[in-house]
Amino acid sequence: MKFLLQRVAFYLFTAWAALTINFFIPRLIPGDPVTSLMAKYQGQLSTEAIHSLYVLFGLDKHASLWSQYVDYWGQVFHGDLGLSFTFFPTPVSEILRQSLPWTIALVGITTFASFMIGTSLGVIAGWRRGSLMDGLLPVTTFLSSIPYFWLGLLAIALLAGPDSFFPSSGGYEPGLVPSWTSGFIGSAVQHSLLPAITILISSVSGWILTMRNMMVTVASEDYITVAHAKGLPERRVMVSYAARNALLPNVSGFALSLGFIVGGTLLVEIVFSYPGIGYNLFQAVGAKDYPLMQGVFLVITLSVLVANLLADVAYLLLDPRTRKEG
Amino acid sequence: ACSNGDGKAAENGSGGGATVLNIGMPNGPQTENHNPFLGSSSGASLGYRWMIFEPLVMINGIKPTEPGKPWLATEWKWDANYTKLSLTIRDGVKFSDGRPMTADDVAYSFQIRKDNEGLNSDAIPYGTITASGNKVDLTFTRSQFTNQNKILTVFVIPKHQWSTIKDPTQDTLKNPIGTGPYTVKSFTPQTTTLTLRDSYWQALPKVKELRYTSYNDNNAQTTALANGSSEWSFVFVPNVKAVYQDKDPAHHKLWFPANLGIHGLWINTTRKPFDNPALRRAMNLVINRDDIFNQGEAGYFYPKVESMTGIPTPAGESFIAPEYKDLKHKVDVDAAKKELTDAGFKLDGDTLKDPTGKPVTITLTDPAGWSDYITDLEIIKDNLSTIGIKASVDKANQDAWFKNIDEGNFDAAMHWTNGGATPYDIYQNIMDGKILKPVGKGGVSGNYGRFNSPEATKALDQYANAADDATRTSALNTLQKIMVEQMPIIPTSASNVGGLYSTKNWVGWPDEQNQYGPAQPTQQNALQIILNLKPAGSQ
Amino acid sequence: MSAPTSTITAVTPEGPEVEAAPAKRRRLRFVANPKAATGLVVLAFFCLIAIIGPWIAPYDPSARSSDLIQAPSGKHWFGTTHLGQDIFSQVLVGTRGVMFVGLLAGLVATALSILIGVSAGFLGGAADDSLSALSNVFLVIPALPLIIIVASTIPSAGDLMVALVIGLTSWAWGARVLRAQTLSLRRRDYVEAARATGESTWRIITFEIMPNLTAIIASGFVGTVIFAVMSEITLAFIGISTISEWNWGTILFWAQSQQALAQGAWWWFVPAGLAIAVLGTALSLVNFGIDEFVSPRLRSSGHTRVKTKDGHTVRMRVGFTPVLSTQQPVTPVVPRRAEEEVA
Amino acid sequence: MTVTETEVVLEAEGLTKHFPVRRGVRDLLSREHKAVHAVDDVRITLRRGRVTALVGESGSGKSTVARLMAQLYGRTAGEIRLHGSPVTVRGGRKFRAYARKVQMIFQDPFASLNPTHTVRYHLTRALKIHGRAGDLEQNLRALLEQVQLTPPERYLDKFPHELSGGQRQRVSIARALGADPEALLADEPVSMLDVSIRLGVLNLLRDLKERLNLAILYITHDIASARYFADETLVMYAGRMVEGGDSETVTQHPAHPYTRLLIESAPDPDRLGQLGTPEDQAGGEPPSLIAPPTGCRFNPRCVYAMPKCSTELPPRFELPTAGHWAACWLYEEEPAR
Amino acid sequence: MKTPVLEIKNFNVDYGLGSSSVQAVRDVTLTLHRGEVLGLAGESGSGKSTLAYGVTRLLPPPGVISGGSVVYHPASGDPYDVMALTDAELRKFRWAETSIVFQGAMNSLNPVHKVSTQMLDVIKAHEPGLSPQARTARAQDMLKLVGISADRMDAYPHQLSGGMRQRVMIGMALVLEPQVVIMDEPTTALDVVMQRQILAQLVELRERLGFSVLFITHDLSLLVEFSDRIAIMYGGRIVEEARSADLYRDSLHPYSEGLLRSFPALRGERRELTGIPGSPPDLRGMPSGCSFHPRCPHAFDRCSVDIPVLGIPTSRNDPNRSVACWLPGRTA
Ligand SMILES: Nc1ncnc2c1ncn2[C@@H]1O[C@H](COP(=O)(O)OP(=O)(O)OP(=O)(O)O)[C@@H](O)[C@H]1O
Ligand SMILES: Nc1ncnc2c1ncn2[C@@H]1O[C@H](COP(=O)(O)OP(=O)(O)OP(=O)(O)O)[C@@H](O)[C@H]1O
Ligand SMILES: [Mg+2]
Ligand SMILES: [Mg+2]
Ligand code: NI
Repeated sequence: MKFLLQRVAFYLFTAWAALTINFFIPRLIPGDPVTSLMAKYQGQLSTEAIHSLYVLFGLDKHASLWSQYVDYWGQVFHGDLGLSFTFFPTPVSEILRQSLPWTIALVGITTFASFMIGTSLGVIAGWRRGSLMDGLLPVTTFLSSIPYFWLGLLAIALLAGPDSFFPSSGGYEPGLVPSWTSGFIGSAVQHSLLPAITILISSVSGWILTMRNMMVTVASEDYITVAHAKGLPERRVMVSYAARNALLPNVSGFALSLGFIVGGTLLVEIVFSYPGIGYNLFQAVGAKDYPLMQGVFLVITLSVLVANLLADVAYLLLDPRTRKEG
Repeated sequence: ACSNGDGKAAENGSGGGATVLNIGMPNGPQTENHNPFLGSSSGASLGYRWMIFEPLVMINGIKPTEPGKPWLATEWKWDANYTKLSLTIRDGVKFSDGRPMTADDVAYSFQIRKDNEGLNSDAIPYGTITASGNKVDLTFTRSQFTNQNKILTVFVIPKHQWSTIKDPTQDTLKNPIGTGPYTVKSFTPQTTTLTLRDSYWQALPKVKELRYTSYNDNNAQTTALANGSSEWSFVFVPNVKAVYQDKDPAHHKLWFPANLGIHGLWINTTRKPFDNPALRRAMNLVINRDDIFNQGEAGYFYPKVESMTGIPTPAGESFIAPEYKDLKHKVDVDAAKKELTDAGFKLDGDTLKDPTGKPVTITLTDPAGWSDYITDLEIIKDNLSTIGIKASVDKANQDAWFKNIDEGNFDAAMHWTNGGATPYDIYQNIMDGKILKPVGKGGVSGNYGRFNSPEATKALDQYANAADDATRTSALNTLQKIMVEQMPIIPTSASNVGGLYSTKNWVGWPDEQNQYGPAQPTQQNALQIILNLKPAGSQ
Repeated sequence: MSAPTSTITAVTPEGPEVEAAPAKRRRLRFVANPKAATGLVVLAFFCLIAIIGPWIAPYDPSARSSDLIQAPSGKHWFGTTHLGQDIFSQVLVGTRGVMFVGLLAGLVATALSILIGVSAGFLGGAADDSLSALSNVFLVIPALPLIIIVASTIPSAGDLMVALVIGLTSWAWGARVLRAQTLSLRRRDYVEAARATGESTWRIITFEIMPNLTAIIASGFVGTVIFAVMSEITLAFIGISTISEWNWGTILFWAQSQQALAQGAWWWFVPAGLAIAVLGTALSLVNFGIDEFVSPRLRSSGHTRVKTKDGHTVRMRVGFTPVLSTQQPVTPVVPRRAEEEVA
Repeated sequence: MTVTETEVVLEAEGLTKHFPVRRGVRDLLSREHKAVHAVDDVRITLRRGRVTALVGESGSGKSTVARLMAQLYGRTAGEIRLHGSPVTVRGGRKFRAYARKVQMIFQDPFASLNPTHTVRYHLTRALKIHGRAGDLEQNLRALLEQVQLTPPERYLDKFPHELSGGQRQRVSIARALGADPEALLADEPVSMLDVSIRLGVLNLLRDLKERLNLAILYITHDIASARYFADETLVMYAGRMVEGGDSETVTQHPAHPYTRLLIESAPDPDRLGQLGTPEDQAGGEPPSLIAPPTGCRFNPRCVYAMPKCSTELPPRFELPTAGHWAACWLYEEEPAR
Repeated sequence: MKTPVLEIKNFNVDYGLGSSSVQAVRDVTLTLHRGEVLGLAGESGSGKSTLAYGVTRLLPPPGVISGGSVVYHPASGDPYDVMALTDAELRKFRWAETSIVFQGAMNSLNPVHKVSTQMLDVIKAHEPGLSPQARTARAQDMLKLVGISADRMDAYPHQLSGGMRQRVMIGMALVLEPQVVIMDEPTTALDVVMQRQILAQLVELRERLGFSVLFITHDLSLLVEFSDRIAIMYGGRIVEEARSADLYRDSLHPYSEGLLRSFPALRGERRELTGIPGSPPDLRGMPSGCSFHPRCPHAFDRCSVDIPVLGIPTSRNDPNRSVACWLPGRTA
């Protein structure tokens, strides 16, 4: 209980800090959305349009930073993230609502799968030291050292194409309207395969490695020897005694990695033209779209915090020692 | 050559049966926003706003001097000094909700721009707006000669819908109502589908459905074009021949004509020794526009500027002064050297020394991500070394670069100019003394090179406010003379209004032979093109 | 705040086992670790290229030539770009930027993590609380988006700037690990003993605690270098940081913006990517080496298979000790009640 | 044996240490301050040339007493007097001056030497800090010889892990001696050592006490070793002193029920094969120090407990043998008897 | 009549292989009889734990059993060699026939599972036929026997005190009523009061259940009091074996003698403590001959040449004792 309260205090603080950083960073960025827009249209937008854009975006009014900050908090509490500039006047919240499911579906599921697969392989590698699994480690390390985007582009060049099963871009067939129909879901799954495999390949080795190391560490604990001494079936010793304990430290690592769902795989979304939130951030940064940038950052931070909270709860459930009432 | 296993285009069937046109833009996921006024709307970004909202007059973007084609206005008349416009509105035009379009709607379309600064993107100084019968009369506080096309191409919106909208600048117009032949059928962030109306004031186009797909980036768009899932787009494709055309030489076409806007190397004319026009002229003489066109612009994207006056051709052909008709850019190192020696520069081995004896060096900057400009700069850097100028290419942060350009803190940079119906926009953007600000002060919206020429300013003023064509012509000739002799910027390429398209399913696209409009899907002329398309097999 | 035990258990020196060998041998043993040795050799190779790359590059990496988009040949080992630039030279020259940013960012982040982590762990109390909160915040804020945003705010993001940005935003993990470790070291008897002897606080930190953190610091450093290299390349690739100076990310940026793969110019795209992967692998190997050095249990080297006398191979595993000589494996031993002594 | 009075070097009076328990957010609302009552009202006198043993089960607060006396912990209450004058130091030069007089040897010789430094470093620092570097090499040798690590050259440049447990403990002792202290606080100096090595270290300490006339506080949980090694023995239970006196008397004629239990429980080879619960064996476990029992802290486990025991704190009662005392109500009338 | 239950013969254990290996247990022959407590003493590193783990084949990786046999005599059926068992047989043998109690109970109990789970685990693995209720009842009975009330069944290890945990371990070791219980320093982490409580309980349980105990400790005084017979290990070998009383009163090996003289006695007159000079041997560089000779006050030439064999001392002619020492009257 006390543990949880401490965590909650930590979350509140972090949320505050992140939101504050979130507020200030875009404001420190030189340049503004209008010039970025000019750049985008390189000449197809005449200089006369600049003024009308400033007016349109409401950038012609100047408020003090402090009052902006106060307003910002007011907005945050109302769930109002402002209007995006890139997609003016679409509310940021709508853009996020539109892209978030894609990211969560693709990267979330992949990260989870990567964690599960990596952890399982790590359990085996750590349990059977020197086995084939263990010998594959350097290979997976090499794979994980390849930058995501490079792997992704290579995958597109080699695997995707007009005659291939793998589409090279997008989240679903153009022309389909998102709905819960088998056609759409099938298309979405098909489009997510290549990016998912890319993420999987480059992230799974990390999990294998940490889990293997934890397994090795745990395997030399006395209670493992005792479990063997008890004559328990090997599987039970491996799963319920060794893996169960080795998993604990990885839970928080997993939570942290959820933070990278949005951040770390932004490139995959860019490379595969995936309509997710990472791509939004990329766009927002390019277009100096502060409201969108803030919104994405907010979502990222909050999701990391939520993931952490979940991990804490999971930890609490998995590790009875933390449950101890102070 | 027509192997296309992809399901997307296949549903079009081959020959005769095509009903769908797939249009693509590399603009990333869109949000549902059909507000035609906002450049940020998906309608504008993908270009389908022109399928819904129609202009009063259709003006050919690559031939701005040709008289426009009557569209929603059947007649239009300017007074002599272009401060007054009378429009006659077409009868029998119906909005997609069935209500007829009236002069009231047209007046309202102007009024809404007048009332909302944010929507008046061309900053037109509207005076009075009156509607009576099928006539609409407009007055302006200044001469609108240079803006005439902008005013005539204003699109018309239904008053009955827009008058109920609280803030037209902040409405995403989920249900757009226009006079165009298409209405929005469905929207997804990736794809917007438009479907044909059952009635239209002209003959209905053959294309039953338009699918506008937004790809995340140029690569994705290019891939889609190459494999045929995208049939029309406007995108930069490096090595376009290998990557796009060769994939289906019979059908993969592109046409990128110039319009009246240019790209060039802007030079800070306040910095020594670049304040010396002779040096700028010499630089101009060594720049290899072929390399820029072929290597930097993939051989098609921004067409070469041929005329020394900087006026792109053929769009601006008619404006070029007689004495400059044949004055074309070409690389001539010897002439450049002569120009320099005449001006007191000395070529000392590999190094050019200015009259004071200092070596001439120059930093060429552009934002890091703009790979075509950067490529251009690399080429220019190379070219300049032939006359001993030591150039270096600085790839800057985009925001910092903007600020520096705006405040005049740069040696030279690739940048564009405004474009418009006449070369006036180009020249005004380059040399207008009215927007001149000292180095270090920003907000200039043009004349980044701080070119100070009262003569040019005067000529610009004359051109914009003249009451007769003769004055205009002479003013424009003066401007051309200044351009050729002083070279405030070194033009390299023309702006483009082009497109890549596939003739596999649809034919009737504009091209070199049939220049009825620019081939860019996001231009107003796109509607004209759609109206002109026929299924490929039908020929 | 309970720090995650993962890294801590993984790196906690296992007292007697580490202490079992003399210090000099210990250092050698690190190098003798095959993983670490491989990693170090590759790393040294890259460092060498970083130093001499610009001199041995056959061409000026920016110089144009008439060989546009040429496939690898004797003249251009890695082919050429759309401007006829030599990609091999670009890779060679680009190594310096990559190594510079990686190492500098690693240094900055490591220095910060030491400063913050060790102080937090050693000082305890309010200082600890606020410093840990700070590093937790930095830990929770995803680094890459932060770096992208920060990098795009900086007017002239040269290599130095990029290195600083990456360094300044990626110290948190190291700080957290160091804090946890310092916390455990602070309670060690030898630290108390040094205090009882009369050592001053700064001496305790620098001479008693820090030397015992070297392995963790080194491992954190290597980890940050990997991260920094990846981030730098990513930034260059998406065109946010400068591309004035050649590095592998810049090459990839050009390759991508010219759609090298679509053009079939794989040689433009592949070498830089492979170089990154190899460098990353080398750094990871060094890190494994450190991990195994610190926590010998992780060492998978040595004999994991044993040959018994009758020719079988038996795998060493926990819980089932191999028996090398099985005398009469099948026949049960005859009870020897006869022999039993009468007492 | 009689307790001969020699000069008092270090004494502690009313020494108390409460470790605050980290308070949860919820506890902020309650006004009560929770704390571990690790040491309460302890009186210890260390005399020149004498060894005072402090025995007690694990967690009874022995180490805390040592650390308090070495001024490594701030104390909650009480007074520490060095040569009769009260001292309180927290770091800085004053702490060094104090450390010069009072040195501590840590329980675990494997943990109390920094694995990254050589013996030379450890000893040099000790000498330098206390300004005794002088002829460094000479002094280093002298130190090592004092702890019988001879020849000194063989050990000077060794790392701790290259030494055996006994040798390490000797280096720790040498380091403590480097300050040339008057009082040595030895916190279980041999508990981590092997049986065969223990004796050597203890004999060394005894030898040093005699040669250098040191005052030594010998902390242990092995009451038998206190009998052999210490002149005086104090017994601690749950943070409080329960009995004290001449070692032989305390071990042979324990007065406090807890001391008796302790002695009964100690393995005794002479009780061959009759292992079983001593008849007056008290059950139960040591009390929580956060909420220690009122009155005598041993009362919940004590077979002789009287109602008074759980309400009133027993003072020290003098016992017939000189210098022997016990804090137990059983001995209230003892003097009268 | 003493019948053997576990016969260890010529047992050898190596750590590592090839040149870098160390031989931690050398040629140990030892017999545990039914119902007795056999003490195994010796200083740290002498190989006591290695022997205990080796007998059950639980040595952690670099350890290999390089020779010898461990013959187990089940209550009914033919004796068999534990070293020759297959994995499955070994699993069956473990705990049901021979269980182990380790030094640190906290580390022996899986921190994430309830005490009951860990207890039921064993029963389930070895007696799968038993109904869940019967299992629980069995576990509860056993815990009651070691003085843990049934309501603590569902506690997690960290919720129990050190003594309770150790008792849980002992209870768990006995739950299948094995013939042999090996205890490796089961009480060193506890203080003397708790130690005595637990040992007393163990004695009581042994009387009731009749198992044999191999009790390992370095505390000789404890062993003398607690066990029936004592074996002393030094440098990986057994150097002396005798009944407790005999060993205490009349030890034959100089090392045993030294050990006994290292413990201060709490009661009785103050004995002189001489201890053992020198330091324990390094397994990598074992002295030749009798490995104790460098520290032995009585060593003579032969000691540094020949390895003495464990045998019945000639001077005592007591078949219940054996010693490995070249001194006159000892090894033949
Ligand atoms: N820094 C501390 N913070 C909180 N509690 C402490 C601290 N140090 C010791 N304690 C508590 O004070 C009590 C006494 O501890 P101390 O270490 O003095 O016992 P000890 O008698 O030396 O035990 P041992 O024989 O195991 O060394 C214990 O309950 C311990 O948990
Ligand atoms: N994994 C290992 N690798 C090499 N040598 C080892 C290993 N484990 C133990 N040894 C060595 O084997 C010898 C016997 O160790 P063991 O643990 O059996 O001793 P012990 O008698 O149980 O000591 P203690 O009383 O300290 O528990 C020791 O010298 C030890 O150094
Ligand atoms: Mg202690
Ligand atoms: Mg042991
Ligand atoms: Ni915590």
